Amino acid sequence: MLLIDQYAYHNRFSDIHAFDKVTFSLFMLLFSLFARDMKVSFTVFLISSIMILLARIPIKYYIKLLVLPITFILLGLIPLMVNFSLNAIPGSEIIFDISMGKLFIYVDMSSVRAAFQLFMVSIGSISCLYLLILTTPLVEILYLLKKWRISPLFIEMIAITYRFLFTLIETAAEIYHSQSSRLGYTSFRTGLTSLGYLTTALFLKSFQKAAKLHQAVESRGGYGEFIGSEREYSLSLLNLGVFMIVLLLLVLLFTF
Amino acid sequence: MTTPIITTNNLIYRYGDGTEALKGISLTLNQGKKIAILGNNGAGKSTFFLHLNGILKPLSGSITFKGERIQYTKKYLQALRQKVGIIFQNPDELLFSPTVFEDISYGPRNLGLTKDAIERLVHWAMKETGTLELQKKATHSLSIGQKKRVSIACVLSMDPELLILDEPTAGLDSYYAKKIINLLNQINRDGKTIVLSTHDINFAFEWADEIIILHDGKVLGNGGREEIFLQKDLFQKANLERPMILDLYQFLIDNDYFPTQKQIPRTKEDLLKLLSISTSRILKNGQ
Amino acid sequence: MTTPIITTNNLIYRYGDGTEALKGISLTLNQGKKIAILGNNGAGKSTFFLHLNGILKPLSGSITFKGERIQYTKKYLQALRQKVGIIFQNPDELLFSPTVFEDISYGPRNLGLTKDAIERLVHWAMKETGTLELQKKATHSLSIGQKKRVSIACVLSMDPELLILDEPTAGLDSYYAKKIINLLNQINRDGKTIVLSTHDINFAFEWADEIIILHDGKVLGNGGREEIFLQKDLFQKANLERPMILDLYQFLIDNDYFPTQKQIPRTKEDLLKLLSISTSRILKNGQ
Amino acid sequence: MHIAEGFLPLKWVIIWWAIYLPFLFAGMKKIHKLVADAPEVKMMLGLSGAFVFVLSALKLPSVTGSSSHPTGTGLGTALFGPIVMSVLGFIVLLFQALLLAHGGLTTLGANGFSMAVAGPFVAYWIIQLGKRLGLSFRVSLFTGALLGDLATYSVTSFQLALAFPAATGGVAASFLKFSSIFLVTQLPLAISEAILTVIVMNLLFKY
Repeated sequence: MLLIDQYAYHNRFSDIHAFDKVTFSLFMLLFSLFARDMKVSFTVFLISSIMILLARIPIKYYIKLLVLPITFILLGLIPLMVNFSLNAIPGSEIIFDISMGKLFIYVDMSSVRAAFQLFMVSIGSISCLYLLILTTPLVEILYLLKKWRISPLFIEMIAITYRFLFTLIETAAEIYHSQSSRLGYTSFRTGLTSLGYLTTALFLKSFQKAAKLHQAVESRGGYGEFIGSEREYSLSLLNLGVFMIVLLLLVLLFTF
Repeated sequence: MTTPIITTNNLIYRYGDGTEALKGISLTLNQGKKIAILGNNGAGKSTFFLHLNGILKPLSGSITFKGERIQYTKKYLQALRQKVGIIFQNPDELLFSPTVFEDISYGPRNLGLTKDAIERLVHWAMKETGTLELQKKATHSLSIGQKKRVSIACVLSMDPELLILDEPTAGLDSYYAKKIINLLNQINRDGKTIVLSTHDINFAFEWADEIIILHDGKVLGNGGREEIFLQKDLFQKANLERPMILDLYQFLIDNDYFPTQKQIPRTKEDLLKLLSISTSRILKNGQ
Repeated sequence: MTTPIITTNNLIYRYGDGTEALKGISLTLNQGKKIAILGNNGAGKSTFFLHLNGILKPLSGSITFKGERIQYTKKYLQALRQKVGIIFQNPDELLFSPTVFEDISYGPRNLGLTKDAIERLVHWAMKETGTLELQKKATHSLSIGQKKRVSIACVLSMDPELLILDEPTAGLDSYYAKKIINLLNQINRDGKTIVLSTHDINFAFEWADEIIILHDGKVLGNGGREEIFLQKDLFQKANLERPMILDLYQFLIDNDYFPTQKQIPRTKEDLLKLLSISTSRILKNGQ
Repeated sequence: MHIAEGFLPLKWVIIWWAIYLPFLFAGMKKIHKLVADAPEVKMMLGLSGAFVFVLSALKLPSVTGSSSHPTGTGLGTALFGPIVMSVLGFIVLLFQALLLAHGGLTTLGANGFSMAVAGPFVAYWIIQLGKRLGLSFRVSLFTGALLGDLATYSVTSFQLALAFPAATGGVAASFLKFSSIFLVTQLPLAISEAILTVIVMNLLFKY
């Protein structure tokens, strides 16, 4: 249903301890943000992509994911490149300009460069996020949060939400199919009212389900730890080695 | 005389996660018949149903409704869905309106009919399903048996030609199940084709004219009731039980209690009648 | 020798909306038995179950567990719920943890046992239910048949003395249903009492030692399997079908195919065996 | 519209996390109290999180014919209140990042503030104000949901403007550019979502 979740459980790196994967990908992510350097970001992008492919995530799917945030990035980059000015055009290297009365609208080389840099940094960071989410089952992240002493109540809410996301998505899909079969969603008007019915039903069903699950919890000994176990951590020299090499490489790229 | 209402030709469907749910389904559903689809959980029954009114679009293959190939345009699908009604399995999840009347009138309202026409259809559907006196009730206050009947009314109210039901008797006790079966027979007598899926082999054996056996996304068997049920290996392959009545009947024939019948008995009562006749025959011979 | 594990005395329960779900239930559930509760939708089965581990408190009447009257204190209830495990019909309303292992170990962890003891119990429950290889899986990714087995494991892992199952075979095809039935028999052989509700009369007839018939919040019948099933009027009153095998058996006896048996046949196979014997008898007589 | 991973400079990542965290803590404090009084609240909030997630993943029809996803801000606030929403919103954003690759982890602080704090509080205040002015519930709910969405988009524009001030005109000019783009693309959607919110609350009153 949610493909990312399925890949997270079934990839070649799913057995690597989450600590290694989280620290590695977050390190690369933060370093590329800190560096704001094209070379660094590009290298980060290459490393993450290679690892994602090594984890046996289909390349077609990975590319699909990479295209996903493109709308936002484009909507975010255009305003960065297009400038307005009331006076004469400042600076140099103008690529394009029009004037509307007193108002100048222009695109110059420095803002294009800035936009391109931001694009690279963003794509590099996004690939780090994908490396993390495509190889790490959510439960493993919860174990890690538990170890890091994040509020247990908070972790439990996340765990319950995670468990029932899928149930509710299924219910929503069933209702949606049933409504479509009965000619809902054929116009804006019926679409909106049908969605209203669906949302209301879904909300009520979540509450009924919560009441039932409360009975289940009571039947099984009351509210205890939802996440009880954790995964033993043993240092992997291979992982540490890879980490050190990447660290060295990025620092070198950044300083020279 | 059989005219097909729906024909599917080598339907293949794959879900987003890569599982191939339909692996080439070619079938003909005949007009006016009572058709039962058998198969284990995961055989592809529900996925197949969702193709019949165009909710799902096959990866390859085609579907023909009354001789015309289904097109996936908004307009065509709208007309198709009025004629092909699907009743999903879980009425608990599927009734989404606050009151019974609102739910039953949802479909007709979407058809863009006049208020009068809507009311006529809704009234007819409620009368047919015996839900008239429920119409003002809150949907969540209904019993499971009532919910099932209401969900049939919801689809019937669009006056479809073909009714598809996913496990219509699941979760019902035999009393309510019988009521649903009677209702389906009545709808069928009104001239509507009925296709349903069920885990209850005995019910399928008693009720259906035609049987389709799905297994692992493929058609294992498809044909008249007797023709299919007499093939023991089919049932073994599909991991399905055989109807109890049929097993007993065959045992009795094999042991010469009575000769092979033109009409295989469908129910316990049929079988007992046959036995009564043969008993008196044996007794006479004995005298 | 039968010792009661739970006795209920004139239980009355009314829901918030005023419907009286239990109208004076007095029953005895015997230790080590396989007990099936039959009754129509709405007869009060689920409500009755929720009383047995103190989730619901009766309006009046009392419940005795192993000779001791249930108290509704936190401490007492916690101890009781370890001994009386309930498995709800819908696994999505019972399984609430993100992975199978977390779910199965949830109960034992609540018992305050040592880590070793918890691990032993969880391992045993997984082995017993054949869910060992599922333990690392996300609960939401399981099939319905797997979910059913995991929900049994979740309750079994608390090592209860009494297991209560609401419609354990509902929604399952015959293949998975058989797996669950084998599992229940195995758990029963380990010395645990099993109570279940079912709509499948043929299954109850084949499986149970003792039968309870509920109807409209009251007990219509309660006793040994044969004793109950031979009372035709009981089934009529409760709107229930009678087991097919039993009907055939009685017909065959009434028509002198064979004499009344000490053991009423439970399955199709049993009945066919009886018929084979009688066939050869008739044939011999005929010669 | 979530700010994508890697889009904000490190400085602003830290600042927005720092601004958002107090709201998250306040929300958790309230939830702790609710759960202490009634443990079943835990289950309900967990399922509510799942509900808001699914809501935000639904396809919302829009007058312009295009479709996109609702934020769930207005409805969530009407159902759970703004303080609880600051936590539920976080959980939803976290899952959007982890399971849908929508938004990001470093930008979660900024997105959390715009969607789980600014939107819900504005919606809440408007609904309260409407009540005080004696407006009908429908009108104040519609306005609240609409302005809640607009507040979210404005805060997002502001966050981007602060991070990327224009060469000429600085933050103000940049804000103008970002907000006009968001307004054009998101306004039809905000209207649809506000109508949806009213429909749902109407239906809920019928139950």
